[in-house]
Amino acid sequence: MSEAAGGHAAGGADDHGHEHPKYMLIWLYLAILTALEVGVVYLDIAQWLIITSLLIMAGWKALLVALYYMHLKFEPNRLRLVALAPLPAVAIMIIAIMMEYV
Amino acid sequence: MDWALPPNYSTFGVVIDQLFWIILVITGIAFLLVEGGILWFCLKYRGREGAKAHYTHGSNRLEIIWTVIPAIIIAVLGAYSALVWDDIKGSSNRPADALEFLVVGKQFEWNITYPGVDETLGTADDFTVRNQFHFPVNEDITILLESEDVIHSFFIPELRVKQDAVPGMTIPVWFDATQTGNFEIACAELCGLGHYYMMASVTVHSAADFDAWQASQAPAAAQ
Amino acid sequence: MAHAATAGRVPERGLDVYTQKVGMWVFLCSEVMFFAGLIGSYVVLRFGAADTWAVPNEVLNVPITAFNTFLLICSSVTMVKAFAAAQAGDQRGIKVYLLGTTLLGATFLGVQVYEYVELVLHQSWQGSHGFTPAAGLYGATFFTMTGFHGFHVLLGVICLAWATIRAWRGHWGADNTHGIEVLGLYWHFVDLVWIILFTIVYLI
Amino acid sequence: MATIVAEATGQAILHEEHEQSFLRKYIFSTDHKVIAIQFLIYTLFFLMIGGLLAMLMRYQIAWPARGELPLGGIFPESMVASGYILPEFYNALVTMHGSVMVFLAIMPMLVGVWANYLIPLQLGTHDMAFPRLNMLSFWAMVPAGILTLASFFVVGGAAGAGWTLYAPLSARPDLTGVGLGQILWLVALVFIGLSSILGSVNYITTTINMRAPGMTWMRMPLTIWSLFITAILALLAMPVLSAAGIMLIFDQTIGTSFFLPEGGGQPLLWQHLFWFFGHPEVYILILPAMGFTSEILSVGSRKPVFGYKAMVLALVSIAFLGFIVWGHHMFQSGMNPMLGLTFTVSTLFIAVPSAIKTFNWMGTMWRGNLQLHSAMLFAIGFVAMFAIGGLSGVFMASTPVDIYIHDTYFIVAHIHYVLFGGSLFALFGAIYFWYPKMFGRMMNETMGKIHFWLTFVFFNLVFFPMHGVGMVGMMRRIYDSTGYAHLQGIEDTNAIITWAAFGLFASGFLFAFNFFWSLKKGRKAGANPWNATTLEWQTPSPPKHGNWEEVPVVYHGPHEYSHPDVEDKDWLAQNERPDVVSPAAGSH
Repeated sequence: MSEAAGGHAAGGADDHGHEHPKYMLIWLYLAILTALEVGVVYLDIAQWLIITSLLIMAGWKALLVALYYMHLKFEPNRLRLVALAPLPAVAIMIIAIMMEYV
Repeated sequence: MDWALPPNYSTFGVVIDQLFWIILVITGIAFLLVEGGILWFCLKYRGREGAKAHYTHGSNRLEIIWTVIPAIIIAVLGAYSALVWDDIKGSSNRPADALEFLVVGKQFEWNITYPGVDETLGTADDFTVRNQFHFPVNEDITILLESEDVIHSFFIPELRVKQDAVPGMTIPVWFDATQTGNFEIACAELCGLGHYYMMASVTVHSAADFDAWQASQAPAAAQ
Repeated sequence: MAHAATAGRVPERGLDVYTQKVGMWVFLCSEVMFFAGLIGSYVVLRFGAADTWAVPNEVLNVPITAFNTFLLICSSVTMVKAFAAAQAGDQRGIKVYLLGTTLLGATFLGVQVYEYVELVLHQSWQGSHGFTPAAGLYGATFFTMTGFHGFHVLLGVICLAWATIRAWRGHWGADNTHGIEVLGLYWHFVDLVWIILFTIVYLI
Repeated sequence: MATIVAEATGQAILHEEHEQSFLRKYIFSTDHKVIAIQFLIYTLFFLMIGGLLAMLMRYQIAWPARGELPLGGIFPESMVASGYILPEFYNALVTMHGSVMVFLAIMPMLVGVWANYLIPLQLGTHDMAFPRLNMLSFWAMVPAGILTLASFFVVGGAAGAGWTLYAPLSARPDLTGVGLGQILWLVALVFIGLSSILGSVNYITTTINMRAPGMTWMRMPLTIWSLFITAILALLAMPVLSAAGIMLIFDQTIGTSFFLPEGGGQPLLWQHLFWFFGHPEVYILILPAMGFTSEILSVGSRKPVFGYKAMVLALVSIAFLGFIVWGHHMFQSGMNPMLGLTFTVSTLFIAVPSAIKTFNWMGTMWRGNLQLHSAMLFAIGFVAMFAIGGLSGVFMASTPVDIYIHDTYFIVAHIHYVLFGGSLFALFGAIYFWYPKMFGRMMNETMGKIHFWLTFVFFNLVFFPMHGVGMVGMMRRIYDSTGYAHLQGIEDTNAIITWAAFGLFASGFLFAFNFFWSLKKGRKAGANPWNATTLEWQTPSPPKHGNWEEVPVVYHGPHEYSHPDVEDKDWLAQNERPDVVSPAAGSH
């Protein structure tokens, strides 16, 4: 209980009692996705297909970084909630402004 | 000063004013309820030596009552407002055969381009007059609102018309005046040093008078 | 009723996550909104001028930026490695990986400066010489977004350099990993933003 | 006073009683209480500056052709020429009155002062999560203030494009005559954003992670709830303003054209970004005031807050709705009318949580034992005035009516009923209420009551007639209304408003006098002069560095007044152990 006041008790060590995520594997994943992204641009396919695949790959990479490097995969839901809090606001802002073009 | 909206001269103004008074009645009742309640409580429950307040953490029934009742009123008001709004501004309700004018705001004047006798903009007989807006009564009028420099706002109080003029955009505004008369266009959006004198005269003519006025202007403008 | 009867309850313990980490995540929320403002404006402006928008790889140097992206990804992995080393109490690992991250970040900045200089001095834009922030919406959005990202990298590199110096003084260890983890969160966030910027600015 | 048994807390706070230098103790202090007092002095100063700007503006509105500005000679020729306020200075007054009041007075006073002061004390912790960031959040405000004041004296004068900074007017010096002044204000805005974000990170983290043992979410005082929600709003909204402000600076300085149509930019984008920030900002400016009011009403009525959970839910839903209603500032801006439809509905629904809060405040007073001291009077005044401001908002939310009243004095009346009658009334209440905790002495009650009645009467004389002026159709921000046919006959009303405004400004000095006089001469307060239950009152006034000898343990909800099982007094402190104080309460 006193930990709540001190704020120092919930140590990093026991937060990460799990096995280490395969950091190098994620790195490889990210590098390959980046190469693919650059490659897709030079493909001779429909523009919308290029854009969609690029956005998917970018989202995928961002998710990998957030989940593994930023450890969100191993954090309690309470902290994930903090991390996700701004996303609805972002979505609302962009969607509403884009409605000017509808 | 009269505590009143200026006299209304347009078709849209009727519903707008009506809505204004409806809201005034609703909010007036709420106002009396709240302010009266506060005053009454202040007098009735004034602290007295040795008195003890009533211990309560609230009442769920009351919470529900004063959530649901405002919500219903608001929903009805919102739905009605939305309908009226769509009627006035919705692009699908833009009158098809309206007489069109081009109004361009710039620091600090309104330039009105008239369609001329052929009643279409963009033809040779168009002419532009500075700070004078003439149009016929009882006819659908559409103005295409533009701005050359900064944001202005096209405001004719008696016609209940207000629309920002945004540089880079052409915004259609339509209305229908119900009586002839002389009014003013005011700029309602801060647009610089001369914002306060950015005004133009508005003259609503009978159809015949408007044709006569336009005919008198056209030759002058053609030269 | 919030009252004496509940007195025996075990008190709440916050998030069960140490305060600095919570603070960093909260701060990152505001960073998300900052970049959302920039990226959102970019998307809107680009939609408004879709027909005049330049094709990125005709103006920008995509290969060198792809290399730069790769550097940033590498710096992210060295950053987590530094954290893992700290958890394991591996002093040499902490030093090597923190120094590596710092250097990779600094190299990224160097490449970005080179890119800017090339663009401003040598790239042609709509017939005139030099691609600057004043070069239409394209130049304005490009320099604003990548510039603010670069500014964040710069702040990160400064903090990393400080953390590296501390590593040489033996500051970090199995009992002192919080600073590295929190700095890492920031650094990965900067990486994450770049992943998005690289895609929407250079590729699409 | 129940002191807490050591084993219950397990941790005593280290007391750093060693001597600190004057500089560390009062200037570059990391103690949240000192920072709060620094903010208080800073914001009271800017409140006065903002008021002064308003007085000059009111003089011009009432007597546009008269000239003869009293003491007009002390202004440079570029502002006041032979007794006449010049249009460029008038625009600067309009702009900077709004900007200073919103960003340098009300917002930092609500958040900088009270979040700093109350969050650690009411949550039972020794300081903020990040004391040094906290100090930085104050010192980031200092350059903002200096730049703002300096901008009046540069070539072209202070910013003149309105506090909403609508582009392209704000982006093109050739169209306003204001060059450097506009840039200085935008840079100040970026500093304010930085301060606000650093502050918010602190407030949120502290509230989430550093509550005293037993301080569950549903035992937090409503002040904390409101400040917490406010911090979330600021955290998510301020960065958007910073981003937009920086783009606007670039438009002015390095030739970009984000908001300039000549270069392909979009003026409406500025409005969307500004109001995406601006509407949450409106709630940043009112939610803490609601929290203070709930707190003071509960203490002053000697009753628990009526409908605590409903109050919390209402706060949360206002905050959520706050992010989806910004378009109602733009109904007449030329945005897609379909967006207008959605924003109408979401906007009107904000009336629901506002109504819930108002009725619950009345419920709190109902069958209470009202102690009508100055703080309580201001809190009651808040409810009364906020109700008017809330109700007049319904007119604007209804889009068709908004066509007519948009950009008229009706809006000016509305915003002042919310920001002055609302926020500032609650702030005065909060100062009267927590002053004894801050400085260990009470403010003078007689002066306080006179201050309340003067403020109340003059406030209503100033802003209620503005509804009428707005109905007649007087546009905002006009230098001279006498040239318009439809505005004939409002001169007398405008003069009355201006005289009342002078009275309102003058009554502020009574408050200032009381504030400083009571520092030395006020009655000694003791730890808990109001017999209040929340934690800050359970430690000496003013609290020492570190706040507590031992961290308190919380056993009760925040507003336990007049509990039937407590015999000898009408309050039950949050940290009173039930077995020590009242055995009967335990079995309840």
